[in-house]
Amino acid sequence: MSDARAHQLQLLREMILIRRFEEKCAELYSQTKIRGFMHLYIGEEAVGVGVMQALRPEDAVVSTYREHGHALARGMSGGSIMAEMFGKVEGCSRGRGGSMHLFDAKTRFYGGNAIVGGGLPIAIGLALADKMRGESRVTCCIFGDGAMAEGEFHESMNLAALWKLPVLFVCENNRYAMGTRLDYSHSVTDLTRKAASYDIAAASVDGMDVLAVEAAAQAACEHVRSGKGAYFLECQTYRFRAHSMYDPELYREKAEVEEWKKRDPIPALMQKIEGLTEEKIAEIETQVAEEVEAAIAFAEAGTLEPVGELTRFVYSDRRPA
Amino acid sequence: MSDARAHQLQLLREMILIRRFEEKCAELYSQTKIRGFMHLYIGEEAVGVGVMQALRPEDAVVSTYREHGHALARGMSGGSIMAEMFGKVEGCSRGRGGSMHLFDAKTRFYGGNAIVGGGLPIAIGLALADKMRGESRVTCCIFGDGAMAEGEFHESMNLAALWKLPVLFVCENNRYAMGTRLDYSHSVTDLTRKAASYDIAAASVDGMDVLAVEAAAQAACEHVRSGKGAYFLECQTYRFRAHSMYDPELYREKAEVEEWKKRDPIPALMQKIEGLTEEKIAEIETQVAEEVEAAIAFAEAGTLEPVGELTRFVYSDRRPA
Amino acid sequence: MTFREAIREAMRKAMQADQRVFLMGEDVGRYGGCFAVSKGLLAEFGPERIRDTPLSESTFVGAGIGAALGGMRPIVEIMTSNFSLLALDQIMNNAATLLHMSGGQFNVPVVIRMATGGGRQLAAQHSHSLEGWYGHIPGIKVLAPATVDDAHGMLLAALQDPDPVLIFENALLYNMEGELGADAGQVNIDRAVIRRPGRDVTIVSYAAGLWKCLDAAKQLAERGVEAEVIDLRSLRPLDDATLMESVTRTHRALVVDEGWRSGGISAEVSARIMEQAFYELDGPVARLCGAEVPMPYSAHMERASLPQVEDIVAAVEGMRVRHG
Amino acid sequence: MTFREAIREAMRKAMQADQRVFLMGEDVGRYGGCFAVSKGLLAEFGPERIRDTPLSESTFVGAGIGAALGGMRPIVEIMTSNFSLLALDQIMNNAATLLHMSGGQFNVPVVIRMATGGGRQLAAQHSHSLEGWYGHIPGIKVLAPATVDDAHGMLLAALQDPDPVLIFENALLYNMEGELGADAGQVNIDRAVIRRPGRDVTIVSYAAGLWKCLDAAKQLAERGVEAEVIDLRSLRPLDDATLMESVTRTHRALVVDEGWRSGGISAEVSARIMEQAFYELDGPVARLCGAEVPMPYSAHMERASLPQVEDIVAAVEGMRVRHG
Ligand SMILES: Cc1ncc(C[n+]2csc(CCOP(=O)(O)OP(=O)(O)O)c2C)c(N)n1
Ligand SMILES: Cc1ncc(C[n+]2csc(CCOP(=O)(O)OP(=O)(O)O)c2C)c(N)n1
Ligand SMILES: [Mg+2]
Ligand SMILES: [Mg+2]
Repeated sequence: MSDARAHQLQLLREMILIRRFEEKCAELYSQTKIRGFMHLYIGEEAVGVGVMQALRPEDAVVSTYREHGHALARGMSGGSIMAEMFGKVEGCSRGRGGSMHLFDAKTRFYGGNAIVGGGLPIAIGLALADKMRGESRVTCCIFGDGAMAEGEFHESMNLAALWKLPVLFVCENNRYAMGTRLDYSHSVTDLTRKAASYDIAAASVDGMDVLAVEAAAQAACEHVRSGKGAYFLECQTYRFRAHSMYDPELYREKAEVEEWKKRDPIPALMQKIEGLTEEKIAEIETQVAEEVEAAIAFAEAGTLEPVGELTRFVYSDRRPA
Repeated sequence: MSDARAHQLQLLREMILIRRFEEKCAELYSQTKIRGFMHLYIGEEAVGVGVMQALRPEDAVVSTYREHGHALARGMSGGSIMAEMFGKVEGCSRGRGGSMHLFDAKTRFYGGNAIVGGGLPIAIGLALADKMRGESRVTCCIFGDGAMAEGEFHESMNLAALWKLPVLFVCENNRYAMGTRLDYSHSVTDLTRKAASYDIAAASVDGMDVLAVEAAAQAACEHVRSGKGAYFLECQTYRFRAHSMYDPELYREKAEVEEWKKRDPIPALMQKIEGLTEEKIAEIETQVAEEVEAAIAFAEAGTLEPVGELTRFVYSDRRPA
Repeated sequence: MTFREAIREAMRKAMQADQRVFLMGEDVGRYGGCFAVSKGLLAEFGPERIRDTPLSESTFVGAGIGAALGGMRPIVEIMTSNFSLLALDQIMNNAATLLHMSGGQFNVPVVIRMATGGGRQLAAQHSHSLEGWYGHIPGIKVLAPATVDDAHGMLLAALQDPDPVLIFENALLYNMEGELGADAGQVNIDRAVIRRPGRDVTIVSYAAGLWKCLDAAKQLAERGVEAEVIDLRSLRPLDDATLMESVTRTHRALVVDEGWRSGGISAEVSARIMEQAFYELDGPVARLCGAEVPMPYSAHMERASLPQVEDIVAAVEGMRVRHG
Repeated sequence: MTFREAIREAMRKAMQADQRVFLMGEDVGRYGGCFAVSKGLLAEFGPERIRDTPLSESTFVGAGIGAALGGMRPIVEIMTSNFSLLALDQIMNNAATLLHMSGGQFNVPVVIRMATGGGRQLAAQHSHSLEGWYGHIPGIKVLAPATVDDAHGMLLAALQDPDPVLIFENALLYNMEGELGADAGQVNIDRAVIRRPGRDVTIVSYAAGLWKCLDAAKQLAERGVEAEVIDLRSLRPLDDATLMESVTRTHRALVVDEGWRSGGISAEVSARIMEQAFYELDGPVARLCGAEVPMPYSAHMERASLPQVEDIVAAVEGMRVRHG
């Protein structure tokens, strides 16, 4: 098997993992195992999986509340994510964050941020730290089309450009901010034009094509690592599900959703993988199903954080030496 | 005397009034008659005077803390402004605002806003009110180059464009935000490019040439009044004085200031006015000096707001019917 | 009628009666409102008056202030009180100051509504009860309805107010059912209200916390302690008279607030009782507040972060209130 | 050495000792700092470590948080506390929550300094004392130095702290002269300090207000009233022990705060004394605070808005403190 094909199979596996994982999440939400706000990534898997390929272990990720896919693709364990959503202390945030606040120091996954736009300045700071210390790491900051209307987007883009910071801005343009269609959010809907107004290099890519996203992200990371400053990557995508579990989807036509589903990134990739057999797919599905079940089992078996720890970590346990 | 020439003389008179008024302000500041933060407009008079020509009485102005010139050019009385800076109840804000917070309902002068960028959303709202009621009024929002880095600039431009609001954005690009030079504030220093990224019509004009500013502002207002939406006018100018009365001006070279002083808008206009005699100039200077003296006398004669009124207007005196 | 419907009904009435009234905020229109409060209003009033805004809290709140200056009567909706921090500059530096610093020239009749509070497992960026904290700011009024009647009538009153009014809607109350009289109109927003009379101890609360206090009062009554329960309703200004009158009768007080304790509204209520009714007190005013933590997601930890009925009962018992 | 120089000296020492420390904010470099605190540091440390930022409070504060997460020890300067409202989302929703909501994984060792306070005729958008209000927020520490020693030592201590620390510098103090020992280092930031011992009444204050209290205490002493004056120093956390120990001796307390009264730090101090020392009190804890108004510009009105020495004296006398 060629390396390229093996890699494609790996991408497929990662996308299917996210898909199945989240389908289960939806079920578990109905069963009230998961609570709070939960935002599914289904339909957008190619973006997270494609982008993460371009990152190295030492890079950092700053994500949103729609981050299960990013976390999985970044290599966080499904168990720690599921346990988090179950509110168990074995969760990646000790059960304190839930679906919107996945954190992981090991993979430098800085959340799980639920204030739209609020992660951008954090990413600026992480990149600034790297730049000041001469590290050639990338900070990958992911946000939605809606976030780009917030003032912090403007301020952060300007600062990244002004200080030539090693940030990869990834906009997941899924055409809606909750129920607000792109053209009700932005007077200019070609989002790369916004990047241009800061002299930040930019590209737009088909976010339903994982290979295209990966290639674009690789090129973007190369730009950033070579010291040329920030890069803005728009990934045109679509969410197949509701905004969150509470959304009656009054704002879009079923037909539009169906149209986009035809571009589902998973079958799209399947068609591109040479000689992909039904058996191979079934094998992946089986592995993934096992992994998801294992994650759920891990979460079920998890324990609750002792109530006595409620105030722990409001401040650090101790001051460092 | 031709109408055009009479008008030019009027512009000259207004600019000289601002200049002399503020020179006195500086003196009065040294004498501690005026206190707090005070920001002089000297060098930038052509912008305020030129822009205000294009406004009608029913239009609105939202300005900054560097607004003496705007207020005078808008037709507010020098006495009410000076009394304000003296902290007298006869001042345009009852002595409560001082130099940074001139207000005047009669001329629809909505401050005197001292949070950089904070006036932009207010202007959006005023324009929205007009648009919703079908008024064909313009809201003129004035701010500096530094303000354009704030998030509210981005949000406000987007909203103005999205909702086609009748706002005239006037950027006084005097090349510095306090001590921060334009290219330390913005990754892209051609500020009209920012307007373009919202599809807002824009122009840049020589802010040292009052006739050019006036013409540009007229064209801009025509655009806005004709229902085409917002307009962004950059006026390239320079402040001859320090940022405020506390500024040691460490951040710029004397030579740069001198270079710009050669473009002083007042002599520049004088040279353009046909057959302008020394006598005419002296006449204007005398009139202006009298007006400034009268303003000071008014302020000196003013009284202090009774301390018992301190909490008055925290809330309205009464609820309306 | 639910609390949610009562707010919607008030908006509808206000928009029918006054062309100057309109609603603006994220997803108030096409989405139907993030908590469905404005559902249906777009169809009735159209997109000019039910305005979806881009994500830009500072500017659409500021635009509300500007529109109010321009003669409109905007209702601005912020999805959740945590997000209102993005607009706090506009609220404190503009809305709250303009009338005073313009020497009385420019009043700002804007109404800003937002959801608030914990109890829905939304964690540390969607759950805080910041309403008491907003009560610190002179120049604004801060309302916190607990009943269907108040949800409706306070909004109508706020729209008649010449000054900026913030209304905090505890999201746990949206589904609460209640009666709304056919002739229901605006309510008095100056006064606190005694929701349950009692002679032994005064329990002071508001919004969602009020209902826990009323439950606790029932349990206490079974044990022979008659608690008077006061609903503050307005967190700024506070109605001192009602509070002091009650404490003068009961000689004991407990303040229950889901917000953080330090420097919260509970501190202010306690300090005022100290100042105005010290010699009436038989013991110190007690406070039962939200734990001073970013709100955790997990159900048991969130529950532990908020005052519960049993905590209220225990707190009153801990005060050694003399029985009957 | 002035208060201003002491802060500068602390920044200099910290930057010399630790490569991770840097300063970032509007006009901290080329301009020399809006209040000249950082004057000269650009020449010494260069523009990489003395970073002028564009006007964008939310993002440069957030960048400070991010840089702290990334292993640096940033000092972020906000020109004036009123402007900090633009960054409050980053402060409350990010800096204050990250450690807790990440389950202890990510601490945020950022120091945020800002000027605060009235008394300079800067009017309603530059004069408020918001430090007490910030004390409401769990997850941050809030310091308010009153002395040259504390201006210097608190900053050094804050830079050693693993959690976000906000330091409010009352701008009236910048020119104050004081001694700084050659060996001066970081100071304890956990404790309040008795700045003047006395047996008759406890006056609690901090920062600029402290000096007025000390003046008032002198005048009171001439009239036979020995006031104990406590400098809170840290507004979050509060040092209850020092407060209660004092009140237990004096049986009377007055809190003096230049910030707004309702829901300010004065309310919290009063409420805590109520809770922890009620039975020690001979009379109610009194508060003397800034008037609840947007700060007016004119000198006489601004003066009337702030507690003055004579007001403090009068307040203590109004408490009928028993002499001797
Ligand atoms: C500051 C802020 N305002 C509003 C919200 C509520 N909200 C959550 S997600 C969302 C839409 C964001 O849209 P977009 O950035 O396009 O991301 P998407 O959800 O489409 O992935 C909104 C309005 C929030 N979390 N934070
Ligand atoms: C939000 C905010 N941040 C900082 C300041 C302090 N400040 C006052 S004016 C100014 C510079 C503004 O520059 P610019 O917008 O170019 O206007 P100019 O003063 O040059 O006319 C700064 C930093 C402020 N008033 N408000
Ligand atoms: Mg989107
Ligand atoms: Mg400028």
